[in-house]
Amino acid sequence: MIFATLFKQLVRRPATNPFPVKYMPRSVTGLLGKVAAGKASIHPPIPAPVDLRGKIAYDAEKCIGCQLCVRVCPAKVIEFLPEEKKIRMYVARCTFCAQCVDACPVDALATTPDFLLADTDRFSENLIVQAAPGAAAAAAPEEE
Amino acid sequence: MTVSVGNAVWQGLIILLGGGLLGLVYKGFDRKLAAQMQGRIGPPLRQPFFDVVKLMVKENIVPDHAVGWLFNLMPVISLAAVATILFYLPLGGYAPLLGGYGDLVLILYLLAVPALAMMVGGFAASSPYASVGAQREMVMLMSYEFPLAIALVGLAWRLSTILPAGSSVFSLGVLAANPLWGLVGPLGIVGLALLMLALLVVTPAELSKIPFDIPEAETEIAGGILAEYSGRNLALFYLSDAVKTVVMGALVVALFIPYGLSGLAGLTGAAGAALDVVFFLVKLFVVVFVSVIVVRVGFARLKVNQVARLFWLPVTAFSFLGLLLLAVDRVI
Amino acid sequence: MKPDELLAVLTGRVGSDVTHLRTVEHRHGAGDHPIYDLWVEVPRERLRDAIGALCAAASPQITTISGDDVGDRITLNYHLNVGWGEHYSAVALLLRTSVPKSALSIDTISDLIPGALTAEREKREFYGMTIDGIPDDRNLFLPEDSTIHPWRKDEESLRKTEAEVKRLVKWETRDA
Amino acid sequence: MHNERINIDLEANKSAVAYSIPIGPTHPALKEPIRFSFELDGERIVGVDIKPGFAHRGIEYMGMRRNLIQTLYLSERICGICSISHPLAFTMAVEHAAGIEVPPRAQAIRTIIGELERIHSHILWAGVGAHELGFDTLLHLTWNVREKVMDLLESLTGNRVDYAIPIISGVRRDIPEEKVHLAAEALDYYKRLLQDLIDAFLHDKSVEMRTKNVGVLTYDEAIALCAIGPTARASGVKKDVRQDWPYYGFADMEVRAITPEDFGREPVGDVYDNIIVRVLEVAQSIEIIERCLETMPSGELMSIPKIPALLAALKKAEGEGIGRHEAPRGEVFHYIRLEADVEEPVAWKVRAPTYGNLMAWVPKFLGDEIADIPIIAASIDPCMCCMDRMHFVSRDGDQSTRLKEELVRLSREKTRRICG
Repeated sequence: MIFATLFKQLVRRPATNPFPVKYMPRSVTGLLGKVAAGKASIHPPIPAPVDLRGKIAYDAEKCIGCQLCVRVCPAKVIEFLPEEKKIRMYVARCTFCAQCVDACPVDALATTPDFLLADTDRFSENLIVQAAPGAAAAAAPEEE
Repeated sequence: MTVSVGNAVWQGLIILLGGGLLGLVYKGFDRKLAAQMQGRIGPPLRQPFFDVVKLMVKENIVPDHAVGWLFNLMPVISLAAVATILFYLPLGGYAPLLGGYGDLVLILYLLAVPALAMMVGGFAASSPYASVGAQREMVMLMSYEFPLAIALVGLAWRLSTILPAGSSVFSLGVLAANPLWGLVGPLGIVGLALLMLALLVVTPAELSKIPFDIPEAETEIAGGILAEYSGRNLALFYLSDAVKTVVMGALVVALFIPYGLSGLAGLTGAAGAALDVVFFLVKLFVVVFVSVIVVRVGFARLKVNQVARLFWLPVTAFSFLGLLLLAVDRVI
Repeated sequence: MKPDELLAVLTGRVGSDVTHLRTVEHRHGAGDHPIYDLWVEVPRERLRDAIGALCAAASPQITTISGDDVGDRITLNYHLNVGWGEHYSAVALLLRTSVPKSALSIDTISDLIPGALTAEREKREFYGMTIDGIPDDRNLFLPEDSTIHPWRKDEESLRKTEAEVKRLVKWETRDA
Repeated sequence: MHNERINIDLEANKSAVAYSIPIGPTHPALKEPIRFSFELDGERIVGVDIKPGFAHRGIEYMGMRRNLIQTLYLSERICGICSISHPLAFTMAVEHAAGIEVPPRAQAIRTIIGELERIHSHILWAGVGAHELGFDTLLHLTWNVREKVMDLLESLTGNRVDYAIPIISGVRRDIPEEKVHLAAEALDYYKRLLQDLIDAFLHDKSVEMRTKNVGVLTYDEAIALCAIGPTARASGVKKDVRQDWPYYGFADMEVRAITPEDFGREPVGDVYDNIIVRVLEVAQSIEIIERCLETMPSGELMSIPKIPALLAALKKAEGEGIGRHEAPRGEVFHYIRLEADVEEPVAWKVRAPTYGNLMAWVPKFLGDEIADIPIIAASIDPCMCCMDRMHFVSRDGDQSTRLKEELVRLSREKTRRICG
């Protein structure tokens, strides 16, 4: 009978994961500021399984510029930089199939369990994977 | 009983405000407990207040083809009608404010007004969803009014046979002051229980809650009667629904469980009155919990013909049986 | 039903107009039992006869009709599931017919298999062909007033769309 | 074979109609866009017209402009719920066309993931169905128990949806020994839960009141209109690709099409029968997965393990193939034609289950009431995004841009008006 279940539920913990907070805060940016300053805490997310296909990690040292990943990527995430013979990935478009990881002949690409990627800017630093921060600044078209 | 006009206005305002607040608080409990029973966290208790404020500041849209004045008038009428009932309800040990100016029959009429107002508003919106919703509301009204009337009239009639002739048995104050449970025999108690059951079944229908939410039926007719309402008008309907919850709960409490604790605890004066008010709120909560919250999470929505059949056959039969038992109890 | 029996049913009615393209045998799992595809071709005038023969022999399920623009003709593949109901009993039948673009029309089979209507309406709007005797000739997926035929490889109005898509893809990178 | 209730010519009976009510393209009862126009006589439905196409995305067209590995992931995105069914049918079609063998272990893993998806899809459907009946409690409770299989899929494949497991010539991830116990544990959980599901859906009075003799599709109608999947099986039609045309791991076991008879009920083809079939299929899937896990063959995962080699082999391949898979909603069908020295498929046709069940909706709706519309619409477990795949916004690119600007202008004006 459903009512037995209902009354049991009254005293049980709800199944909802209260991540990041149980209720909408008065000010989201305020809360985030507090969390950054260490004054407030948020509930942690449910731990992800080890081999979750999250954000792709890129080891530019190993990369030989074969463009195999560019060929197999279904979402056209990967841009080939011809001068450096390296790649740049736009994570905002990634579908997390990790086919590029399978295709890479030199293991320059790997999956990480990092999945908290929400951002307001598609081209924010967190959402672009490329050689190294220093190299990125040089390549960024700031003079435009 | 002489009440000065100034006093009456003050008390009236307090009752209106209190009724509205209480309604919203119960709505908050309703959502929270329903969510808990469904394994969710649910909104915070103060969410209904946020909702009303939000709706109040939103734009009030009147559809192009709607009959504007009717469409805008109906939410006001609906809220005014249920708010008026508040003045006829005994709160804890207090007698109703307007106890001397109207009775149970008036309450019965006033209870039908919000449903009628929603119906007229639905037709005035001239949207197919609202029209279907209004038709369904009409069928609902015809179905549950009959057992409701039987239950109320049955109680008053039985009381008239006990109290001295000339007592105003239809006054809710008198009914609440003389609980019938102690005044009738065993058969009468069974009859009373049946009437109470009928009233508890009518309550969710009166409030258009699942399984009787067919006039609004979100997944079928997209909110039905309320489909075209927005902003302030929707807020008024929302408030009138909240107040109606309190009214229906208080009605059941006044008719069937009007007992106070002050006598039992030996408290008098302000402390006793406060205890009675708190106890009244607890009783109200229990009634709303049993007849609205639990029912609404435990059933699927019925269809309009199933609702009509349910109220015309089993519920009416129950209330008739209750009435019959009360009558038999009087004879023996 | 075995593919040979199915072929016999078809040749029984349509005779030598049936071209047996191939019978494909797939072995899955441990490979104890094969499952079959049967590929046959009939001229478009005999299509209704072929479908009628199938209807008389079994209750064929029309899965869909696929089409292929091959230059001056459009190939229509009627995919049928014949002989369903028992373990290993079905054959995936592909009944091929081809229609020249100069006379782009074919007879309806929705009176024989009512479930074919969806697929026929889709072919009608996407290839701009005429289905003779179709009970409902409105557009199904495309907007009511659409006059383009997206699956035609000679559809000029799609070039613009394609250019637009390319432009969007380019715009999406940061340096653009 | 013909039944008088089958009325393809809907225009014909529009004369004696009181009023009509549109449901969709967006409506709370519909989770995806489709438009129904109902002709009503009071609350009774006397006519229905269905207009799909609002979620056309042009997937086949896009697929014909990508190489086969890219298209594989595109096919995965035809539908988020059957996100293994389309890739399975697609890879089968390509493998048949190119003559590539799939190792036995890969076949078993494909079977397991496919059946896990059936469990999650059927539980999801049960929740949606409950919601359409106004029974939100069951929705929340069923979706809560669905998390278990989602978590299992996540830990087996790495993704909660769009698992990206099959690849042409095999599968991409193994189910190692240490993960088998995770699967076994989840299956035990669902075995214990099964009776609760049956109680909550099949023995609940208010669910019975709303679903028995509602949305009836008779046996003859189901055959004539080529209904597939649980929709057909609820009408007593024993049609199931896993039984009729056993592929992959199903080839070695005798899968039977589940009909309401297995629950001791004469098939009527109503919504209640749909629930029976889906609940019993959860049990059937559990059995199949257990069997697969027990008898899992060892060996390699892909017959062509290197991606460059695979791309080269696919480029060389020439031929045609079909792929079929019994998805939770019914049969998924892919047809593909490859040409040598062309990386892209030359022709690709996808047939999703909802497409096959589109016609079956009509007799299900006729004669029932407005209140039954949501549950009947849900009873075939529709998936518009599967069915609609091709869309062209406008004949003229400029026109659509103007339209967008116009909308932006209008909404800005309105904001200004409100803010005063």
